[in-house]
Amino acid sequence: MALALTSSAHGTVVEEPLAADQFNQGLTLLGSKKYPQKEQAVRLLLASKDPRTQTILQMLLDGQLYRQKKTNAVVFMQKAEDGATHVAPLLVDGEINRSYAGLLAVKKRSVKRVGLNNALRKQIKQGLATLGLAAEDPANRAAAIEALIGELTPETNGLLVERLALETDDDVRELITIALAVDNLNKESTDLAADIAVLADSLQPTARNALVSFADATENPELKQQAEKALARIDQKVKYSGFAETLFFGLSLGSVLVLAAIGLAITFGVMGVINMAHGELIMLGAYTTYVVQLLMPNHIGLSILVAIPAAFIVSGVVGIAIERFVIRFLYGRPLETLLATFGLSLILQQAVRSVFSPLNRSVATPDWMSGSLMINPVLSLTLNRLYIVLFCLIVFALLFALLRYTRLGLQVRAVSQNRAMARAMGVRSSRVDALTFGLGSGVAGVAGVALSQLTNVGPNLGQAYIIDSFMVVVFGGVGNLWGTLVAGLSLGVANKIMEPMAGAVLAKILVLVFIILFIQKRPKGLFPQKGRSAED
Amino acid sequence: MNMTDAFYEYGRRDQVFEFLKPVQSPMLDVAKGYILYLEDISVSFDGFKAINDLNLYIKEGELRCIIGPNGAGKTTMMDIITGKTRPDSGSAWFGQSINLLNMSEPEIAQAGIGRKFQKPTVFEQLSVFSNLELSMSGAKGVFATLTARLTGEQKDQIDQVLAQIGLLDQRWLDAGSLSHGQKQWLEIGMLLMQNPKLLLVDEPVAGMTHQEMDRTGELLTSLAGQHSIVLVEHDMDFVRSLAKQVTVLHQGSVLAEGSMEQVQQDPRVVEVYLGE
Amino acid sequence: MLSIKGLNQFYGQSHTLWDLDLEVIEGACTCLMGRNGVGKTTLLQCIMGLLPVKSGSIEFNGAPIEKLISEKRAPMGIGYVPQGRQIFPLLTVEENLQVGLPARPDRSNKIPEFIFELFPVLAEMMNRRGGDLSGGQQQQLAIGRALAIDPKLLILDEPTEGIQPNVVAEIGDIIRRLNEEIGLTVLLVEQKLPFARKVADNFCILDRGRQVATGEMTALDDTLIKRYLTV
Amino acid sequence: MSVQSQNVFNRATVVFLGTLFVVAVLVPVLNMLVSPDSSFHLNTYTVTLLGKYLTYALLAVAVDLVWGYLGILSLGHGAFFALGGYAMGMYLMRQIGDRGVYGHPLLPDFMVFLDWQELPWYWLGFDQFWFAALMIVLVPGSLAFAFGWLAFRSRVTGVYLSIMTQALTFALLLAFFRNEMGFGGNNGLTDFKELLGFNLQSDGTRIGLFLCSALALGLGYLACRFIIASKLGRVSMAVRDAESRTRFIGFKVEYIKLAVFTFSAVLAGIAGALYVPQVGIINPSEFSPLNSIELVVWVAIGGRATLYGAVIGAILVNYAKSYLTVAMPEVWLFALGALFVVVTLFLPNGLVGLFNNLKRKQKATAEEANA
Amino acid sequence: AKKEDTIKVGVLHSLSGTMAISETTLKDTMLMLIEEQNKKGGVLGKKLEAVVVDPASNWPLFAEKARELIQKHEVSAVFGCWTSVSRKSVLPVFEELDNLLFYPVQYEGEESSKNVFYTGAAPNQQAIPAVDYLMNDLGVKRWVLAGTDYVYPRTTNKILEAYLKAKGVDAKDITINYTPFGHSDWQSIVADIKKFGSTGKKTAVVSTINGDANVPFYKELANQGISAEDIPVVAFSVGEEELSGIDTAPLVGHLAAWNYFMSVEADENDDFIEAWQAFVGSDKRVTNDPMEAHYIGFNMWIKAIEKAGTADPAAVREAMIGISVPNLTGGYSAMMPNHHITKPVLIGEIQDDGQFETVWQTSGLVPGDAWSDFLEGSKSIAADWQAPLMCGNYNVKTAKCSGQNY
Ligand SMILES: Nc1ncnc2c1ncn2[C@@H]1O[C@H](COP(=O)(O)OP(=O)(O)OP(=O)(O)O)[C@@H](O)[C@H]1O
Ligand SMILES: Nc1ncnc2c1ncn2[C@@H]1O[C@H](COP(=O)(O)OP(=O)(O)OP(=O)(O)O)[C@@H](O)[C@H]1O
Ligand SMILES: NC(N)=O
Ligand SMILES: [Mg+2]
Ligand SMILES: [Mg+2]
Repeated sequence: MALALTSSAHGTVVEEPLAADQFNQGLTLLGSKKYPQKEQAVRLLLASKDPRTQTILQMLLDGQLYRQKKTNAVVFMQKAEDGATHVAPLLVDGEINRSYAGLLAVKKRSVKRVGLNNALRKQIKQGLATLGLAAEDPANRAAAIEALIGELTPETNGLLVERLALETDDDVRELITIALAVDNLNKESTDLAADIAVLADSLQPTARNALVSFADATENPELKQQAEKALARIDQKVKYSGFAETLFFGLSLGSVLVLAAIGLAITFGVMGVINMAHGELIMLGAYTTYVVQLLMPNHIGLSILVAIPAAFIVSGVVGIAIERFVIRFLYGRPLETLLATFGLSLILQQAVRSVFSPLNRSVATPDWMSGSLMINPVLSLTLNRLYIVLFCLIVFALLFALLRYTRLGLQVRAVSQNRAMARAMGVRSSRVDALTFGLGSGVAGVAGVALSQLTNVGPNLGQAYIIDSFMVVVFGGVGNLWGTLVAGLSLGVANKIMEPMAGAVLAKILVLVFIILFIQKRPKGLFPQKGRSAED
Repeated sequence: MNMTDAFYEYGRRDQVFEFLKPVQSPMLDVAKGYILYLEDISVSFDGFKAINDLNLYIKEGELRCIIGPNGAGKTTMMDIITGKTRPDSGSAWFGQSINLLNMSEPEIAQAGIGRKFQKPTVFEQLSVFSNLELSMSGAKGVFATLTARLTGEQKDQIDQVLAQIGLLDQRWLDAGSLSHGQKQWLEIGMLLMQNPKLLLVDEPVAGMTHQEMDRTGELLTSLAGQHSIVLVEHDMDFVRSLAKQVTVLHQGSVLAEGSMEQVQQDPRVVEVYLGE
Repeated sequence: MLSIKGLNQFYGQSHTLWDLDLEVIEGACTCLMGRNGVGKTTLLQCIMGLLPVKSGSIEFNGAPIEKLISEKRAPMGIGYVPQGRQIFPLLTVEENLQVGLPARPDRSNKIPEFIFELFPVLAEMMNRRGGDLSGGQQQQLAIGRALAIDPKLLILDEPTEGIQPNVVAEIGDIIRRLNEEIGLTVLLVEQKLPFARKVADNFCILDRGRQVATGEMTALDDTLIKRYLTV
Repeated sequence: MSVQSQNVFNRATVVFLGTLFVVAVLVPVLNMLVSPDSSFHLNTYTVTLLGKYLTYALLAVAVDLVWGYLGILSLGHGAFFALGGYAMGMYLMRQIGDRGVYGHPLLPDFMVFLDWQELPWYWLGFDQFWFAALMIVLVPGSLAFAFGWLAFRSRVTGVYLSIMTQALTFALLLAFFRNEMGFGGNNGLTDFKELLGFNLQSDGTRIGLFLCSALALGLGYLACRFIIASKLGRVSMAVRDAESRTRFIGFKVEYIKLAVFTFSAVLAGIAGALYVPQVGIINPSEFSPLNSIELVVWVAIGGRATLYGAVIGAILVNYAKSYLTVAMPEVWLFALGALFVVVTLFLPNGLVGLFNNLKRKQKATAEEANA
Repeated sequence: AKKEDTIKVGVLHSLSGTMAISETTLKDTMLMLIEEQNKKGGVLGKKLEAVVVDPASNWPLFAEKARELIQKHEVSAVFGCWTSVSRKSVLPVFEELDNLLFYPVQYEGEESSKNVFYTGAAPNQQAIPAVDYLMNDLGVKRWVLAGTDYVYPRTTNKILEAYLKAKGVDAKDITINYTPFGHSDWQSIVADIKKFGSTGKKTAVVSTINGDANVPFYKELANQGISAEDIPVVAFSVGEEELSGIDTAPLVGHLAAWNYFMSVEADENDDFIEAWQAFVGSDKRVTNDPMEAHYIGFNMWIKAIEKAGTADPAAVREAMIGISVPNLTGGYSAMMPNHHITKPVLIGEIQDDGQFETVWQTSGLVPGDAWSDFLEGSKSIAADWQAPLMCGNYNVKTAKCSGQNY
């Protein structure tokens, strides 16, 4: 067994004690600094079949166990209000200490968490998985079985066969069948043709691997052919999944581009302000997410939802301030907005460095956004990306409606086309400007919330997106929201289609070259402003 | 010619390399007496037919007035002649030999078609003088303009035009600070400097007083003969005072043609355009 | 209704309007005349607040407005048809007409029907971009747009420029009708004498930024015309 | 716009060239003849710094030519600068010969290191100065020509053109980062030893480079003046103000733009070539779009469409950077950012505008006093 | 202060621009070390004075600032640089003006300058031991070498590739991937890694991904469901500081190889952490490997000054070799003749509190190798700054010293 090998490689292994002492000895060994001992400890705990084992291993996995450096005793640790560190014994009267009875103040660096390494973690998880075969939630059972596929021992094989008889959930049944089939193939036993047929319908990588090695190894030409046919069939399906995956990657990259650009499509596309501080407004949105999480550390799941309006307001207010104190004086001098906002972007970056430090800030991903939506074993859509695609579409739809169907939208466009005349028609241009700029900035902030889930929240966040944002807006056609959407999504997809062929860098270069050439054909972007006025 | 001569020819100081010379348009050929042929021209924008099977012929030296309701397609027609708009179908020839549809705007301009725009467009940040200087006929290549120096003669010519358009005092003013009417005059001046064979004049007297109108009229009449002129105007007094051949455009094609008197009588023209 | 006293205006260093006085009588149609470049458009832009004035007063219905920001003037009931049309080129005809609606005293957000009666072509072109219209169509749109805010005073800067004769006549009629039927006060800049004579009650002549003559239209005689309107 | 500007040697030009000349004479004198203990002594560090500013100034002049006079807001001029710099860098690399760390007679260190067996074809010839000099002009020039040929012919204008120039420099940035390209990847080219046989670390070479930069700036400035004062200059301004109208009076706008744009790119390339030996490194970050944007900012700070404004802007901003990064290393970006904002808000025509305003006011008061 | 009163120390770390994120901390570290030294009375009876400049992540500016520090401010040594390109940019300046640079970051090697002291790890002090660990202890058979496209990852990967092949790894079991700086969209690459790792052979990622690109990389790994038990990632550029900006939950179990972890149990380390947290006024701030490198470098410099009896760079340079000072992992680090130092190598697994759990460690100190033994071109090159060799680039075969600028 692999585990035994690794542990013995490290030297002295304590003699296996009698079952009664296994639990206690295991617990003691857990406090050791050395990994072979800890592995031994876990093995002992599992072997003891003690009811407390599961809880303790789970706590170990969750990092809730500490050891005192001096005594190597496994203890609880708790931080008091004043920052002082307290410890309590793990077992009180043989029961796991839930009340933290007997807390004792100690020096901060005198306790240390019981460390885990991957081998240990795997060992614990597999142990728990075996315990988890009978778990109540089918998803948990499925996870337990997946952890076992390809690694069946005669013992677990037996467990699975037992389980199959009891199992009611179809997905879990299927998994068990596959696990058993893989095991059979590896052993070259019994009814191989049936096993191959089972695996041919599965997209599990382990199933495919089993088939591959089987096809390589088998001497039976019939079975070999059968296995190869099954493989071809799997590969075909994998290929389609690959297409779908690439498309999804492209759309999700595209929606990030759209989100980053869409605020700019308003401030730059509609108002004509070359806003170099756009990226920093995105950055402020991301930092807002961080602050919101700081303020509600126990509600990370909710924090993102709170952060969206908060970021909109923060970036929007900053945007309005920028408009009121700077941009306002520059209407009619659009190129100079570039200059001033470039200055502002430097100031905002440095301000963030001063306030939040130059280091990146950590923004947590809420549970409901982590993980992925499994379509099949080779195609799963990551949830955070999926939400971001949806989010992008929602933001787009809202903005589009706002500009198209509201009075403010009409006034914004009127002011941007002929400020003096709009004023003469009674449009309060300064209010419209402030609101519009605030809107564009607010949307940038919202984009920041989305980006905080994907990338660094740091002072350089904005700079990474400003170039792309301008590119998307211009490629789509300035002043056309549809253009921004289509441009962003298509650039994303184009990038992702080329990436596997050319590599990430070359793909990006090719996309840029493509844009440059494309603009020759359509000098005003994908969706140009049409009509006479646009001509001269 | 022997080699040395050829070489000498090539290197002459007063000579430029062939490829540096401005592209000469094929000789304007007006042997048949017509300078402009528009045949079966149609153009539409987003499905809206602005010009519809238009046929129009302009004689050399003629002053032709084009009238017609707003939106009849007069300006669009000029756009087609000057290369700004490409028609969907039809042909447009300058003389017998120059196919306008194959040429770019500057080529057309250099071939000898000048235009005054309906909405006066001048180079707002250049002085009135420079506006005229740039419009002046002559070589317009990169190298030619880099080395061009104004001769005394050319300066006189500019002064003369300045006097003609009444902007002598404003010669060093930025054109952008001229009033609307002054810009109209400046555009006319730019047209004069260009000295084209065919002048397309879109509503030159809009925003002018009656007297200025008369002066413009005189100017145009004096130019006719040497030059061919196509004039678009809504001011009937002005058109009448020129007393020339009139074409009425309606919905993108010719509705009536003839002298002003004849056209005035046409009930269709009265209905769609002149009114009672 | 509109009363201007001692108005001075500068473009940078150059003094364009000099101690200018102008009285627009309520319910009447006043025509502002003068050669090219004497400052007519400049004066109208001062009234609309689009240019800053150096000194002098502008009163509308007794209230001083010279210090007011531009966008406050439309809601007071001043409609403006600028020289050069100034259509919003990328808005549709309909949207062009809607822009001013919030300035209407009744706050209605419907374009008044009579505008389409006056200019049927606008109804036809409802969904086209304003900038695509022909020059004359744009001019009609500009007038319609000014009327859409239901003004008490209508200011028109060379409204007939580039408009076909029958529509010019019609515009004349419309101005008269609005003037007579609903008592709309009109301030008009016009170069064409016949038209001016037809629609205006009063005239006011500018020369080099100064007001040089004013009176009833009937008093506009050849000497004045020769002196101030010919070149 | 006045008659003045039609004269190549207008007042501003004379003053500018005069000042440049004085600086060019004074700096070496103060460096070499004045004793190091004197407070008038300029150390070599400052000379090189000044030389660098001058190359930046030339670059700014090139930008001003296309932006101020032709109306093309190029957000990619840094690319031409960098290409000129790379051409020079390649020459300098080849000059290292077998003195590199791996001692390879032909290949630069980074190629040895990446296991390249032979010199890529595009490195051939760069051991000759004349060839490198030609490339310094040709490479940025041809790129500008090719790019302009495409863009101007299809009438890509305004922000579309600006963003395309940005895309161009961005694409080059990514490309030059790639080690496969054979230009040293992120590290770029460095560790130069000599130029035309002169040791790059010697003070004499430094002064020589400074003088070359001054000369290049003077000549570049004059050439731009010559263009601006010619009819071509006025056509450019016409294109800037009303491009399509220019066509209708018979100018082939695309050729005008192409010529001026290409010339400007060549100037930028020369500036880059002079920059590299003075700073001792050329690497892809010179292609960074933000660098190019900053260039435009220099011009705007100084005053657009004046040429000498561009020079003033470039020198001022870069001096401010040099000074502030030492004087207030933690907060200098606030100062620089604020400078940009304040200049835009209060000096619509840049520093030059401020200067002219003051002069005009002075004149006005003088006239009043006379009256 | 008058010149004679103080010994000036240049601090050349970016405080703005892309690298500020990493370098600002090192500037603060230097300020702390200098302050502490001054509390102890300075050195040779003189106080130390820090001259801080901001080269703003701009490589030519690094050279300019280096020159300014040396020529204008007359510093006795400079502590600075992070990226290799910034070091390459300043290198000629230090050699020309014969001053000293202490470079605290792990780097690609292939260099030994008379004027630079390399206190970070050379590849043999980080990469090779990490791969050994993966191969021997975790049984890794398939390798993804993922890096940012610049010289440090390229060199490291080249060395590793040669090393792996020498160990009998098949070429098709190695895949190498380069991405640009700040790469943020890792979807396709992570999907590829997943596929590469799904063949049943144990797979690991050796990451030389730099700086900002790491966060989106790890996030994508987690989201695509790749855990450290499936495909562990061992990184050479992710330390405590970087982790403090990442939501570490999904990273738990991934590895890093360094010469120091904040979690190391040693008294020097406890003192250092305490001093640092007091200095920056926050007990949340972490320490990391380059900080330790500066700690070592600074103490060596002080000791060398004392040994030389002067702060004059040339004299100190000579005194440096052989100096040995305590490092923070409970041992001593010594300056070797090739201007690199001896260090222990530690491998740690990321824990969810952003700290590393040391899971493996070299038994002794590993001396830094300036010229890799696994590269064709540099096998036969040696560096020795002692007489008689006095060369950073000595070809043992041809017995020639090349590429020197002094
Ligand atoms: N680019 C365009 N897009 C859409 N419609 C256009 C465009 N150009 C012209 N049109 C339409 O074509 C018609 C003809 O316009 P044109 O300007 O030629 O009229 P015109 O005869 O010059 O009128 P006017 O006398 O009022 O100047 C108009 O209805 C106009 O709306
Ligand atoms: N922006 C400006 N800057 C400087 N001067 C200007 C500006 N606009 C107009 N002017 C000058 O002010 C004077 C008055 O111009 P204005 O446009 O008011 O004339 P107008 O009476 O309306 O003429 P027209 O009948 O031609 O429209 C003109 O001489 C003009 O040159
Ligand atoms: N040396 C490095 N990590 O660039
Ligand atoms: Mg027309
Ligand atoms: Mg006017």
